[in-house]
Amino acid sequence: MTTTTSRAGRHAAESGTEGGRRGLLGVLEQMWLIPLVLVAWELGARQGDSIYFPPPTTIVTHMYELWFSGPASHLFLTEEAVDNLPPSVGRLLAGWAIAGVIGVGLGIALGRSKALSGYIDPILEFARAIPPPALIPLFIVLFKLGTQMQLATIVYGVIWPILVNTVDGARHVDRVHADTAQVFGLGRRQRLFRIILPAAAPKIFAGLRLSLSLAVILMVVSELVGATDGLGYLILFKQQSFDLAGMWGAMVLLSILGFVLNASFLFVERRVLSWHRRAQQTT
Amino acid sequence: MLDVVNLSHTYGKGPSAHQALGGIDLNVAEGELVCVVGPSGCGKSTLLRSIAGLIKPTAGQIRIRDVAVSDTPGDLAVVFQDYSRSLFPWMTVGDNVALPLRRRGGDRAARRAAAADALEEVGLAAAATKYPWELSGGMQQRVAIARALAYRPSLLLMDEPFGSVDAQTREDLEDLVLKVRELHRMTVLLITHDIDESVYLGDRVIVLKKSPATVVGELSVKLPFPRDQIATRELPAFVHLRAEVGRLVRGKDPFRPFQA
Amino acid sequence: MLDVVNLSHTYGKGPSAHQALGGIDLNVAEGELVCVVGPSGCGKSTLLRSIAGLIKPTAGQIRIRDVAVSDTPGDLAVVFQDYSRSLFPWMTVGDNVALPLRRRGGDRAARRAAAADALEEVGLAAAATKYPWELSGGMQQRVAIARALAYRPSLLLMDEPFGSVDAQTREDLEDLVLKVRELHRMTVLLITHDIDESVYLGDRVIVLKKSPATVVGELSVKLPFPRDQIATRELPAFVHLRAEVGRLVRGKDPFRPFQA
Amino acid sequence: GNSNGSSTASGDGKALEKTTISVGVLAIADVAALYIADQQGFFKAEGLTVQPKILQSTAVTLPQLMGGQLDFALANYFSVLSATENKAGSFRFVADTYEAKNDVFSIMVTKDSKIQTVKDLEGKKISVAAPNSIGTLAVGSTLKVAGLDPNKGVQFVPMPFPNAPAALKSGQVDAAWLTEPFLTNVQKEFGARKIADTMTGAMADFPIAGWAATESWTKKYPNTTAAFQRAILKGQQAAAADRKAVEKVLPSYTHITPDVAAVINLGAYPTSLNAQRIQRVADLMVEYGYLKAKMDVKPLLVPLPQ
Amino acid sequence: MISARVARGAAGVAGLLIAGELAGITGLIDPDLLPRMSTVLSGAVSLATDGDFLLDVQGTLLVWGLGLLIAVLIAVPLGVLLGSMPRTERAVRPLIEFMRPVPSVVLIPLVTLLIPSDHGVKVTVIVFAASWPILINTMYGLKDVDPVAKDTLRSFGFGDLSILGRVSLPSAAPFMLTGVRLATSIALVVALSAELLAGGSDGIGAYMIRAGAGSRTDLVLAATIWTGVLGLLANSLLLSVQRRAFRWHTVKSGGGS
Ligand SMILES: Nc1ncnc2c1ncn2[C@@H]1O[C@H](COP(=O)(O)OP(=O)(O)OP(=O)(O)O)[C@@H](O)[C@H]1O
Ligand SMILES: Nc1ncnc2c1ncn2[C@@H]1O[C@H](COP(=O)(O)OP(=O)(O)OP(=O)(O)O)[C@@H](O)[C@H]1O
Ligand SMILES: [Mg+2]
Ligand SMILES: [Mg+2]
Repeated sequence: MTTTTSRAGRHAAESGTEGGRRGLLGVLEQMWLIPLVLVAWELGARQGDSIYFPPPTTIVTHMYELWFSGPASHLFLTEEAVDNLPPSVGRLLAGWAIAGVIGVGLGIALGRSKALSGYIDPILEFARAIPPPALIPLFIVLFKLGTQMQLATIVYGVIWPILVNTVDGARHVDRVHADTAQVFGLGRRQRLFRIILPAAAPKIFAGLRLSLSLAVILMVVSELVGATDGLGYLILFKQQSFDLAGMWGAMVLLSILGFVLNASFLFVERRVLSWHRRAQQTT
Repeated sequence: MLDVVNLSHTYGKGPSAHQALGGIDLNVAEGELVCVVGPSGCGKSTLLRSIAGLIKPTAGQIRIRDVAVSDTPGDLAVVFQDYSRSLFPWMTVGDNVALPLRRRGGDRAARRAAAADALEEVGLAAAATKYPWELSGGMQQRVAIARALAYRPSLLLMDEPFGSVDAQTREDLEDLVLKVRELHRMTVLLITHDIDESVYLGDRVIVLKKSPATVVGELSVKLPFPRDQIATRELPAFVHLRAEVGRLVRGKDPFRPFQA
Repeated sequence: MLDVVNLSHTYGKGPSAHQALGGIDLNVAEGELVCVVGPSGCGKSTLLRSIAGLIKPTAGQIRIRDVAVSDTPGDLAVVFQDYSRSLFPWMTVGDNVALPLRRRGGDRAARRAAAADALEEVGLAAAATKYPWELSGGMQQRVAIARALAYRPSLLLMDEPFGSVDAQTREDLEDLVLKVRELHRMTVLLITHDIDESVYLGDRVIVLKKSPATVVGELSVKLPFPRDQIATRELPAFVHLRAEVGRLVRGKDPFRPFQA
Repeated sequence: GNSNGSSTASGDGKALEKTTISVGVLAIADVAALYIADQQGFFKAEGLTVQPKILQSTAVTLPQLMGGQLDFALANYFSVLSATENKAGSFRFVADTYEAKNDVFSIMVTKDSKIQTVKDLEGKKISVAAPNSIGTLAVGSTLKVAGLDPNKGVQFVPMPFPNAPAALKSGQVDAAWLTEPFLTNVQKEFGARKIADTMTGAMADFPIAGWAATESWTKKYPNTTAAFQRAILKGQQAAAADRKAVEKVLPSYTHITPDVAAVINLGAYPTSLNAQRIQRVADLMVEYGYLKAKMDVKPLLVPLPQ
Repeated sequence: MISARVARGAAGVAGLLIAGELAGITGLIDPDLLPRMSTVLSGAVSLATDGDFLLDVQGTLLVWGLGLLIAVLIAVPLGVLLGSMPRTERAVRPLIEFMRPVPSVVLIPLVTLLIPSDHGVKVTVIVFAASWPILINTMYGLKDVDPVAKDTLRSFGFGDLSILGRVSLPSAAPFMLTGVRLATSIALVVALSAELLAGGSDGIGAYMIRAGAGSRTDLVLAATIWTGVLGLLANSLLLSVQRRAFRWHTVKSGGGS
């Protein structure tokens, strides 16, 4: 613990980085660990010398050859990349968005209505424990097309953090806030959009952020069965053909994808929740 | 307009239960301003929350315009004792004040104007675009008052609304409440622990005693309107009434918590 | 003991920056009780938070016993204006009061006894096993006071500590503060918006003005000790001092926020 | 039963380095011989205690062999050869266990599908257990016979066998490459139609899978390896000799019901480890581009003890 | 009140089951493809006395419980550390964000190479997957602590560590527990997925492989039902802990009225 630096001092430092003076220094402060880890990995992998754990340089060369050595007209993407990346990312984002809408909507309803949550909670808690792979037979029957089924798998897999956190947030709106809304006779819509949603927003955002990287994972899972393209399919294919550097490449691609998505998400969150952050800093 | 009949409330159940209200009867006529005074923890806020429909009293009845209410009555505004928690930190001060005005109809611009007017009246014209947590305690309290006044409710409940402001501002706010209720014929129930204030503001003062709260006395304040901070307080009638209320508050069993 | 030198603080940066303190100088001698009065939003709480080391002032210095402090000084207790948020809802009232006593050493039983004593002194002996959210606003405020007093700090900072209690309780609490500081030779800085109170309690009254806050005047209160709620307030010197402070507060530019 | 009364001497008197062995199996007919050998006490006679571990696919089998969680595992030739060429481990086959026969791996369509012949499959979606596997090889070879491109002629949809029937029935795939008991089930339950038996022609009597261990394991535990080989061989012989023995053992490790077990088509249980036969797999894989270069399978085999 | 909740829950579940059965009867769901709800249910009932299956359940419970426990032990302290030290958080965040999207199913073969025990592999991937919700919720919970509460302790001269232990942790605890509730089901899901993929000598997933290989979709679904029941039970347990330990949280927010 940094007992020596005063809290006020820390705040000053923080607001400094938040407030525009980013640039090189900020990047340095945030990223210095990455090269360190990469070097350690490279050394470790070279020492271990196992085909299953290739060093990063091998992986990167492989990735370049496989996906990024294409023609300039395709943004240097190869055919394999063009065929597999966009469909995957599209499904991921669509699935996450659908889960977000359903999760927040249902979560608010359950968080605010005791009766509804009484009826539905056990079913949801039950459903939450069922692994998506076990449901694929059901999904195959319910959703005809491949994309539909993959979307269903993603939505089913990522909705829970959003739902559970939203319920938590909506249920625990500060009592005086809720009372204020009630005595001023705010309508349902206003109560929802002006009180409950903003009050629950910090928790909803925690759920959305969890779900975003879960969506990357579920995208892969959904493509392991019945898909003919996508990153997951690619991983399965590489694994099956013992192209391990290729598999690692796909995994690194997943990581980068998840990182970029998370960074964009935090960017949005910082704006939407700026009141929260600032209210927490200044008392 | 407001009738409270034999209202009782007990918090909790079993051995740790605590009876806060023990059969309160009171009524407030249309357009009247009634002040409630009573010792700390006697049950004033509980009474107010019951009238606002925020807690369901364990016994008794609340009638507004002779209709028994169980839920929050319409056309009501409340200034909470916990004013800082009743402002929404995600909205600017202006939005906080304008929010309930939707019920009054009118477009966005009209609502904004009304909110700005109300903020101006409590001396916070410049704070409209700030957030509540950028304000001092007293300023937050004034925002809560501005919100309630801008709403122009027919029934206004205020729970120690001037507890965090300086004497000068307090006087101004008191006069503001008198002015607004005059102008818009509001009915006001105001909780305070300042005996002077209760006499200065009220048409009537109701005194509660503690554990559980019951009404120990009521006084009609027959002081002329408009009231004036200096002139009214100098009236012999005012001084007398103030002493009366003081006696009622101290009561037969002198409230002296410190000599346990 | 406490020296504040040319203290300035500005909230925020850029165009929305707000200068709350504009070069404040004040000092409090060992064992002295100094009251600070000033209009709502002038910067009193900001001053207090700076002294407590909770915000880092943008300029100026704070010295305690001639040592410049940048962090929270040791042996300090604060009663916050936002008392309800400063109590921990997951602890009983007794535990809330006993918690800081850990810093004083002593075993569990001793701490409990000290907490129980302090609660008794503020008239809440029965509330020790309750939770803060089971108490009324005024009771919560008294818990916060009890916590600070039980801690027996050498420097006690109080931000409008009696804002939510009834007149009677307020008087008792005022006397309690006087008694405790006498007994344990505490140095006290007390913020209030009640001019009477500032004169009744203080050895000295410091008056701030607004936007940004600066000291407009200081008055030594040379009233005899022990003070008595009735006798002291009747003294001509008291009445005179009260008027003096009132004049200072209103100042040359009369503070009238409502005539914008 | 796996009695734990392990003796330290094997059948031929040599000391066993390891008496309890963990064996990875798939819940399919291929491994029937292992269960027969176990139930008839062949392992016990060799002083071995076998602990079967159910796996779902070969994807984790080889890592588990390398990681030491498994001593032996059922491994299909296709995967091991592919792994060998990619230097993803060094494995040895210690016994052959399953060989394709007629109507054990077939392409099925629904009753009222428009697809009548293999040629009609062109451009259609066909489910296989995994991409780049024996399934794609078998279907590819069938396509080639019909004059289609073995790799691009159809769209391969990877899907575990248990999921395939539903996908077929609901129209998610146009055809499914299936094995038993799913073959029998889809015919019985919704009258699916067979388009082609994939194990004919070049693929006739095709070697499917054998028992594998890592090279270092076989070197470290030669006597245990030999003991395992002897016991499994007896099991293979029992399975090859009597279909009833297989039928009887199937329900004990899968949920194939006895009545289904009685009617499904079974492959053959070879009783030798013949390099020439297994070389066919390597050669065919080269022909279809699954291996980049010719590969000699002989060094991959641990000859059966004489 | 509890009984009302149970009654509602039972009604909800019954409604779902009836709807499922109706979908089967009316042919809305092709009976060739999916067994009837009643068939699945009777299968589930018979599983309750099936010794083999109970052993499998035991195996799953073992890796699930162990995985969850380790995840809590790792993620809570880490979340607290990162949530209270913004500088460290900023440095470590990229690393964490690169790791979070890695699917545990893809990791299984690699972990298999490193850990020579079947259960060890499963526990490892469970820990990997179940730590994230606890970590993230802990961090967000710590950010949500009332600054006045923290300032109170600070003014009494308590150090950062005490403030963490006496204010930040207690007030973040309810949301951390929500994270644990999320992790509980994720851990179960991953346990099953790992068993389905990596197989093993026991585990509900291994049972599902055997049933699936026998083309017994009804038994696969029956086993699935038991997973759901396990998750439901674990969640109710945690919820009752939450209700008991964090009454202040519920009352303060009016959630309990
Ligand atoms: N966190 C903050 N961010 C921006 N401005 C702030 C913040 N806190 C206080 N201010 C501003 O600083 C000024 C002084 O605030 P402060 O709380 O010190 O006043 P105060 O004298 O305590 O008033 P009161 O008697 O009403 O409590 C006010 O104008 C307020 O708007
Ligand atoms: N949620 C609660 N649970 C249990 N007891 C409560 C609760 N709220 C209030 N009480 C008790 O009820 C009594 C009355 O409380 P109330 O808030 O109505 O007092 P009050 O008159 O408003 O006091 P103050 O002037 O101090 O605000 C108090 O003794 C308090 O302890
Ligand atoms: Mg109150
Ligand atoms: Mg203040």
